[in-house]
Amino acid sequence: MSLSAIKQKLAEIAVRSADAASPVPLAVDTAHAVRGTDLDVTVPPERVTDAARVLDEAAFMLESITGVDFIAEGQMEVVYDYTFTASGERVAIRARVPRAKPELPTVCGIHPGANWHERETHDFFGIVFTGHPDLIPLLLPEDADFHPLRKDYGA
Amino acid sequence: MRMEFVLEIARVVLYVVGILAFVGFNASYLVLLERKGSARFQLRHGPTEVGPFGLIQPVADAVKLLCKQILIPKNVDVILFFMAPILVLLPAILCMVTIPFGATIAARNFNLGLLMVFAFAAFNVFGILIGGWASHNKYANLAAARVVAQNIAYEIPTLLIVVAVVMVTGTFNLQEIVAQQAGGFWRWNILRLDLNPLQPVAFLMYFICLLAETNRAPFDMVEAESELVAGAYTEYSGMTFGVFFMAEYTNIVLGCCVATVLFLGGWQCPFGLVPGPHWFLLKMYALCFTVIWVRWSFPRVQFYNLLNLSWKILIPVSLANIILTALMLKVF
Amino acid sequence: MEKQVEVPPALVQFAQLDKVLNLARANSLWPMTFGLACCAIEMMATGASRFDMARFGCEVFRPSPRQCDLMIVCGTITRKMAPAVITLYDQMPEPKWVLAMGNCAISGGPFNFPGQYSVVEGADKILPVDVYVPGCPPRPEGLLEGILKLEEKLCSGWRRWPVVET
Amino acid sequence: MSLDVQNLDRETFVVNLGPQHPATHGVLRIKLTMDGEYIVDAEPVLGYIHRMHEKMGENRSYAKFLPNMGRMDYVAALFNSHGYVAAVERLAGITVPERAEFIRVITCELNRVASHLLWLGAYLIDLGGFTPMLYAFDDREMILDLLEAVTGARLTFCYFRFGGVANDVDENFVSGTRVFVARMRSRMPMYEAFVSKNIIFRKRCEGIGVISAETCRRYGATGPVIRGSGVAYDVRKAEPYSAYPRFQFNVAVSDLCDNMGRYRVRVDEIVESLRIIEQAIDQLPGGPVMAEKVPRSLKPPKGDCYFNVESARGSFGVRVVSDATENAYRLKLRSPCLSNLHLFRECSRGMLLPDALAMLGSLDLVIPDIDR
Repeated sequence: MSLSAIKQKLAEIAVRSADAASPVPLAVDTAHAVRGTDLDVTVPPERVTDAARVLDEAAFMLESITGVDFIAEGQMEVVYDYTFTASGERVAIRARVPRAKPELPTVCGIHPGANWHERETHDFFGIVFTGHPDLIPLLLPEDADFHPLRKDYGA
Repeated sequence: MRMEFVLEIARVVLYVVGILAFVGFNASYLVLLERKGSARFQLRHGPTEVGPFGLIQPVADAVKLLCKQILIPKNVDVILFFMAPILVLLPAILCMVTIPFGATIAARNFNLGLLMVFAFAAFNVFGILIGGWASHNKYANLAAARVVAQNIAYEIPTLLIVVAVVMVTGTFNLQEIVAQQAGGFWRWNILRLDLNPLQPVAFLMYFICLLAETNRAPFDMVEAESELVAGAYTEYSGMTFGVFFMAEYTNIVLGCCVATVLFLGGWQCPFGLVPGPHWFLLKMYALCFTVIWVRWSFPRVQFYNLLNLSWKILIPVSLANIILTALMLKVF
Repeated sequence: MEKQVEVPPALVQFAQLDKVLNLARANSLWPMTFGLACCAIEMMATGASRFDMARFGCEVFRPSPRQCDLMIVCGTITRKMAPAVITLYDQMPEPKWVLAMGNCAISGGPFNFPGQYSVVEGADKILPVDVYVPGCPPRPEGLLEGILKLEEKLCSGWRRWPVVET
Repeated sequence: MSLDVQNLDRETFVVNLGPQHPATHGVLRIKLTMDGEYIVDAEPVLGYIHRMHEKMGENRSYAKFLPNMGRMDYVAALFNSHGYVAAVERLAGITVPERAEFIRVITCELNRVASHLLWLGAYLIDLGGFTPMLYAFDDREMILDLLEAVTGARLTFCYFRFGGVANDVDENFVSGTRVFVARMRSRMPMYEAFVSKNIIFRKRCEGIGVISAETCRRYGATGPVIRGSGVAYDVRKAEPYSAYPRFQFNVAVSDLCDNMGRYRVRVDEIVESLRIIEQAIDQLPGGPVMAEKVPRSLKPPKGDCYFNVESARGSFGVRVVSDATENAYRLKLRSPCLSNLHLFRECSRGMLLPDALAMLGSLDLVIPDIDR
């Protein structure tokens, strides 16, 4: 599957811009040399599994999952980094969840490798991946009840 | 009568002390040889600072081990736990009784000497099994189970090879076996191709079995450092571990002694000149060095390949060796 | 923390024997095969050909704590790891020594900052440390010097090699 | 030799392998459920050396975080530095002088050789052979001498700066590197004879620890693990960075998929690295080694970017999120070892303990890199 075909599929899933006049999907072609990714798509949190399925079918590899805590906006962002091993194209999938209730579905069922990345993101940010088979601390002690990379940790 | 009795007592005491000293010396200085030797194989120097050339190193180690606390972990079967090291070391020392170091130097010259050596040597495995079991440690249990399977597998080819040799020599008496090999190195059993053309192969197989029976690398399933931590010895501390250490080296020495007697002409000189104990020790230590050499050259074999080697190669070949020997004896 | 074990004082003081014993112990320090982090690589390098710890008789790395005399804490102790480190120390038979190798084992090193949530700030918070070897990581020469220092400590002042003048 | 773990009706027992175990190279703990010596389930438990690198990336300035990168994957420290420095440079739009890029490539490739040599030694220890490690370390010391002369450290290098490298290399380094390349080439046949042709080594590697290319993709395994499974994925070729496009080199691939495949990849990679080093030394241009006008306190513009490099263990990725202050807003370090270890649980099912540990060793794990 070519990158443009993937882009088309992801654009269907992506979040539409708030601009009512011309609702364009937020799928951005980014220059690899500038941003490190070829495609940067923001999707609604409940649809990350759809995006993951598209990329899995295109034989992309999930490299990492990470969170970013945008405390000023009251949101957390989950970033999925994909790469294509045959030609080195990169796709980043983003999903924004509210800080008050950071929940989104797991992609473990599609990429078994997402298991630890999601556990790690849960460790650091407290983002809950619903449907995850075993969401216990990975890097923090077994009884950890804090999320150190939240911007309000320790404050 | 009285005089003979006193002499006999003196002889016994002399030999007991002698054998114990020999065992102790070997256990400590073979360790040093191993450490120095391995260092030389590995572009290092090995112990040099403790005494001249590190010669006092074994003394320091022995004294340290003797004064180390002996921990008895929880849930350990104490009696078996302490019996195990003794059970490993004692049979090896007992076997030394019948080894002929020279024409007149042998504590006891049994007619069934060879049989006795192998009967006692088989005890080795009990000690390790008991130790591994009593330790109440999963690694130790696994190692003990491995060792039993390994030793049973290698006991068979060892004995089959020895039987072939005994068919040639016609005696179990170690002293007589050595005496038969007098005259020069072409008279040694390893080169008696007229009696059995497979003799060098038999020696090689005996050597492999020796490595396996003494649990030396590449067959060191009992310790298997990178798999089972310290294997059956995991829970042993201080001198209990030291005794296992001693037993390992005593068993090596014993195995090399038997190999020397059976195949390399014991105390006979290779050229028929001045036979004596120096030749015996020379050959024996050369074999010991080879054992050490092998250890530092090879990785560890997998457990199932170890058993495959025994059941699928060594046992059939040693059986063929027996048959061939029998045929040769019958035909010629 | 482990329980403090009361060691009863000896009935008879064998002062000379004690000296001999300590000399033997100092010359046969068997460390544990126990790597925590970066410093473990330098510990391996110390055992390797160029630096060769074996010269001092302390190359016998035993994997089981039961057979060790010396615990080289080479790396950062995290709060998750601390109970395991204490267990390992308790499993070693007396007499035993601890050598803190590297800044992490001394104070938490670079990972000791306000608000940190994971690192034990120094091995001496949980273990009785005998010798500290600073560095991040210490060079193999540093570890060797640490071992010589430990020997010096054991033999009440006797030292194998003079301190190098700088 | 394997066991059908799906239809197991026998009693099993649990063994805790680690956190202190000779085969786990540090403080990895594996909860093994075993049936005799067969592994029914192997669950790695991580976090025993979690050192808060990502937290530290957020609460100190970009430059002050640089030393941390040497302490993450300390066996191949320069790659992590490279990934981080290049990510920040990409975000801040800093162009690195040509000479600095060349020096980065040379030092990185030297570090790769050192890392693979260390792996070779450690792997043979896993298999029970002690001596090759000493030979590997002997060669590794030569690399460390070279790198020490330019970076000032033996292990946890902190050499790269935003916009270049800390100090220039001199004639001694160039000639020393040439000598080393020649020597290492002459040593390779020895390793082949000593290790690759050893029958016991081959028995322990061939057909043991098979990992399919699809498993690698599903778990995100990269580096020699995926290349040992027949996929020629190398970041240096897939997303060329630094000065790598200038050099002729092959991606070492093996389609054996087993321990031997991964071993072959690493050994071939040493040879390829030597080739790159040689070319880079020959073509080393003059000029400065630091970009001009790199501000002392770097404040990249708001935004985020991703950069990944081919570390000795696989694709090491850095995602920097900046809010235009002195500190990064978020710093994600994508460690190759985490994904490489992740497939261990699935692949080790039904294997024998020694074989599973042989496979674990062949993944080349550095635990602080996993736990970060």
